Amino acid sequence: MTASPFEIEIPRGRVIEVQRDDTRVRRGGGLLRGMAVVWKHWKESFKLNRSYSQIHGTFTIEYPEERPRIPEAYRNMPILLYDDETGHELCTSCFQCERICPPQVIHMTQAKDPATGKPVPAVAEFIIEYDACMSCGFCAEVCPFDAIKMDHEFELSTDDHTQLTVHKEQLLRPISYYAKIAPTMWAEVRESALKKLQGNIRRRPDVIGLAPQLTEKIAARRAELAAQAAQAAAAAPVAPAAAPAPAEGRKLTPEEKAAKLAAIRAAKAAQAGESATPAEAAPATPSPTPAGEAAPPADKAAKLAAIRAANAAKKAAAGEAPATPPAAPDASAAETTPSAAPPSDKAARLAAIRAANAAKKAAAGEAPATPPATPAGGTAADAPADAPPAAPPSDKAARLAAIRAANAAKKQQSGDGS
Amino acid sequence: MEVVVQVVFGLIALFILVAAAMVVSVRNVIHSALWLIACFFGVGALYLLLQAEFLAVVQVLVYVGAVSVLILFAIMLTRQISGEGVRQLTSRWPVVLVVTVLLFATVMAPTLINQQWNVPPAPPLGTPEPIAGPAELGRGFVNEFLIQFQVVGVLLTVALIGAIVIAFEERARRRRVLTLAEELELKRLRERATQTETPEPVEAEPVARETRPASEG
Amino acid sequence: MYDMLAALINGALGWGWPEWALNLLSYILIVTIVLVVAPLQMLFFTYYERRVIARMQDRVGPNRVGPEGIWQPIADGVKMFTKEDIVPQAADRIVHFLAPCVVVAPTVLMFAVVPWGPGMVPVDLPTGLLFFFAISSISAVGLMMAGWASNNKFSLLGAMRAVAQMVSYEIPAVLSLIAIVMIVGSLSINEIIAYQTGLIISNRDLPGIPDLGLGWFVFTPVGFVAFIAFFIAALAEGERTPFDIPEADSEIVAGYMTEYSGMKFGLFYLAQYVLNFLLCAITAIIFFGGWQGPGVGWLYAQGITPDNPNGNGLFNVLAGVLGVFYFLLKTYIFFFVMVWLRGAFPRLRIDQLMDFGWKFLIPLTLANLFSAALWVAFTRWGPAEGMLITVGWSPVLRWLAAFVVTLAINLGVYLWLTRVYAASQAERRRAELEELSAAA
Amino acid sequence: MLNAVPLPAVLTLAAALFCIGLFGALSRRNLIGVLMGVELMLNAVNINLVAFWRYFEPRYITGQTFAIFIIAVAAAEAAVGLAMVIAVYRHYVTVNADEVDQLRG
Repeated sequence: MTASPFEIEIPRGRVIEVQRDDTRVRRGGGLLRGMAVVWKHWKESFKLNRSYSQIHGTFTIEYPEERPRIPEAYRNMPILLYDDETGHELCTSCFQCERICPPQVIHMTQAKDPATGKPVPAVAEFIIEYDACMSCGFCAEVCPFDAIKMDHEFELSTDDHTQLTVHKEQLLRPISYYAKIAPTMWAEVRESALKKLQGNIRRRPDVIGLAPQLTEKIAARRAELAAQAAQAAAAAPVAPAAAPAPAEGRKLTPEEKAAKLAAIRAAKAAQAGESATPAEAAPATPSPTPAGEAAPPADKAAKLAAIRAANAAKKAAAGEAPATPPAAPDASAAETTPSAAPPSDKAARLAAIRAANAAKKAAAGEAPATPPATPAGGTAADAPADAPPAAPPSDKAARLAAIRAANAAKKQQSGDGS
Repeated sequence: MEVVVQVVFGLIALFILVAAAMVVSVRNVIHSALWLIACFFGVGALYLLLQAEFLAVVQVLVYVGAVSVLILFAIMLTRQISGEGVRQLTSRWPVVLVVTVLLFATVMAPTLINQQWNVPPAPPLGTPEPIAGPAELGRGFVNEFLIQFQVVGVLLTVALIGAIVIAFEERARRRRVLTLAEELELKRLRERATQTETPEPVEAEPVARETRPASEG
Repeated sequence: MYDMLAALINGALGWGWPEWALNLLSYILIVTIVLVVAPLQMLFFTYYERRVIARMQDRVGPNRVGPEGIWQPIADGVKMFTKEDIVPQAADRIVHFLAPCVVVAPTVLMFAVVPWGPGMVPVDLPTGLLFFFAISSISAVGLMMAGWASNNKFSLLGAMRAVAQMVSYEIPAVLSLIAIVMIVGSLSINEIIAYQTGLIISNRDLPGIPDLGLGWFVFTPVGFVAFIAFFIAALAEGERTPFDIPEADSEIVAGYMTEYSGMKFGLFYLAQYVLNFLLCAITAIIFFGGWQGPGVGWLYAQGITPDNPNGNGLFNVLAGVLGVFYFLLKTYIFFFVMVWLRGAFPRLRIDQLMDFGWKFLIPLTLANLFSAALWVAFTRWGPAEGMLITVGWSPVLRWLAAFVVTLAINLGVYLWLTRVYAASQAERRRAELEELSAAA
Repeated sequence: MLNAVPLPAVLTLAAALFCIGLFGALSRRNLIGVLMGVELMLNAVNINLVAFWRYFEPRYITGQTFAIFIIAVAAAEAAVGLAMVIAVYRHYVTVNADEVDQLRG
């Protein structure tokens, strides 16, 4: 007998034979011993075992009904975070995650300021291919802004393969969600993450870097507010008009652009107008800038308004020239309100709408519409005294007003031209 | 009732003969072996028809369960399975055919010239007939046919040992299974040998000493 | 079945059918019952095995489809039916198609001789036991066909392993059964069951023992050794786990079933589970009295039997129900043991399997055969057969002598064989290591 | 059976089977094919034995006994024959009978 442990080298590798210490002939006793072990497991398996330190007992978790408590550090697929309060995404598109991703399933494009064309610390589009993601969590670890985190959600099965290519809208989760699934892990990074976010927000112009999801929430909050402010008769017609608009405002990037475009166009029109118009357009242009900081989703409404205004203007252009005189006071009204009280832009918007309506009417040829417009603006201005908490939505009004003003100016110009 | 028996016998006979003909004529050796199994089954059915129940069961047990499996194993171990493109019959098979047909004719001659077999008359249908079953067989093996039984036992033992000895290979001399590349090389060598008619000395490879082609057809 | 039909149709209903019609009807009924029962057993066994093995592995097992998952096999069956049937391009289509049929047909045929209860046997062949094993050996051909026709090396390997294993283990299985056949003196399965009346000791060996249907062979030394050997061989023939080398999924995908899908695969599965059921059933029948159990014999004696044509038919039904209950209980317990072994032991290597079969089981069963001969000599032979020692002994003494002698022989052979076998295994391992070191 | 099928019919079947087996044994090149032919011939002989037993003396066991002996011998023959085929294949790398023609290995 060779000495134990036996060890030799053969071409394929090393062979080590381990001599087990007990080489007695058991005559079937060994088999019975093995069977006894299994018997014990069978017998004990009718008890439930939840301690994990016991080897006997059934520890099956009947999955759809019962769910295990998922440990905090569990990681499944990466998600993006945004701030609940401001609606800003934490991601600054630093490309760290894209670079480190081993299966290279993260893709992103950096947002650019449309006015200047310069990159902004925000992400325009962010795609993760979940089907190829290997859940390594490197992206979450490397992210300097704590914008990308690993989710606990694991029921991702779908019969549509393309659904596993996930875009930013589906990736975004509020910070509160992550704080719920991983409280201690979030508490560790919370301070620095929020601080960095504040820094980034300052560098983001307009609506760039806002979580599209928030639009719904904002709509809801606005509806609430509208209900509260129901006694203000003027506010009533606005809320329903604004509410449906954001509902479809989810995929917004192009629309945002459209809104912005409208604004820019308005500004240009104003510039190209008469000497009187720059005065009106001047307050209109700055208004989007503060709005961008405060609240995002209103831009759809803005766009709508812009389009409506444009239409009105067109009509007006096709119509009679007399429309111009009444438009002037409207514009001045719109001009005065934002400058007087920026937070109460709701009122401004109201006024703007009235003004637009008036303009339309005027375009239709009815001059007397103007007198009631000014009082309306006056009432609206003092009505939303409680509006400031609803600051985010109100910039929309400001923008609207601006656009209307611009349109009015354009109209005027064209009217003069003709 | 008689018609039923006749039809059954006819079917069994046809089945046996067709299966046997396929055994000797099919190219693929495996198919041939499978037909052989079918033939064994047919013979077993014939035994049942002849009321030799025990023998029918033994036929299935030994032939179908053991001999045919042995044959299948041997075919697979010798790796000459498909038989495509390989001549399965010897060149003189027409002669053999003539000989066998002549033999059949010779055997059939007495029947054709109406030979009387003096078969004892069968008892009328329905009457129980004493037929030797397994119990009688067992008794016969330990009384009347004891010596023969022992001899068959010894024969089986000797055959068992002999088969092992013949097919036995010492561990050290066990032939390595050729890889595909080696087999191709071997085939190439053989082809070259037949072309030049002067077998070149093939080095080292013991199995390559065979210089004739594996197949001619 | 014929008797029952005759009693029902010509007796109770008075329709006066001719004999051939009754015969035909009874055969058709029997075949229908067998063909329905076989797949049902398979369905139940798949569920049973999965639940039991799950418990042994501290799991729950299938419990979603229906109450406690009892419809799981039905769901699996529906899945099998609706799957695509794929035949490999290079396969031999006809043989590939025939193979599952050749595997399934014998397993269903084997039901023909299995008695379910008193008087409840489809066909009582005088060579029933031999028939059982002859038929079971056919499926080896089917496996070979499947393996070869698939034109896949894993299939062929699996088939060769399966057939080698089945042929090798048929020998110890049959040898261990022959010991019982020698004691009973008949190949008829009904006879073998009828022998196992009594209480621990068979009525036939020791007249006067109260009949509780417990005179099982397993209580004798001969029967016990035969039982162990047969059960191990049955594990190998049914390809149960310690011997599931032919379909060792970690080595050769699924063995001969690799290239089968859909219902053809389902047929292989069916054949395997039906075979397992039959092997458990035959173990229960030969060594544990089949439907014999306390009460069945007495109940049956009150019913309508050939000996007692004036009995009460109700007792026939009662005896049948109780007999089937005992029979199925024993069968399911054996299947539980099979699953238990699967849960307990890893797969053997093919050389270990062959060594164990040829070098241990066959010598053991041969020695057991010798013991069986001694048993017959002590309990039944007299001076006419040349057995002069036992002349004048009482039956109890003869039975005791037989018991002691066979026990001593079997025990001695067992102890000796284990030592020899262990030594040979050690020697073999040593030789292999030496060869390895020589190669290095 | 006895009345329905005359003995010559069974004997004719056996003779035909024997001749087919003989043809196979003599004309096949493959050694295993030859063995299969021999098996066919042995089966034919068995049919003959059983037929004569059944028609002439069903109450005695001679015919069946001989049939069983033949089955045993056939099994032995198959075992040894196939062992030889394997040995031949190992040596000559062929199982065709007409290629195995060298006395020196």
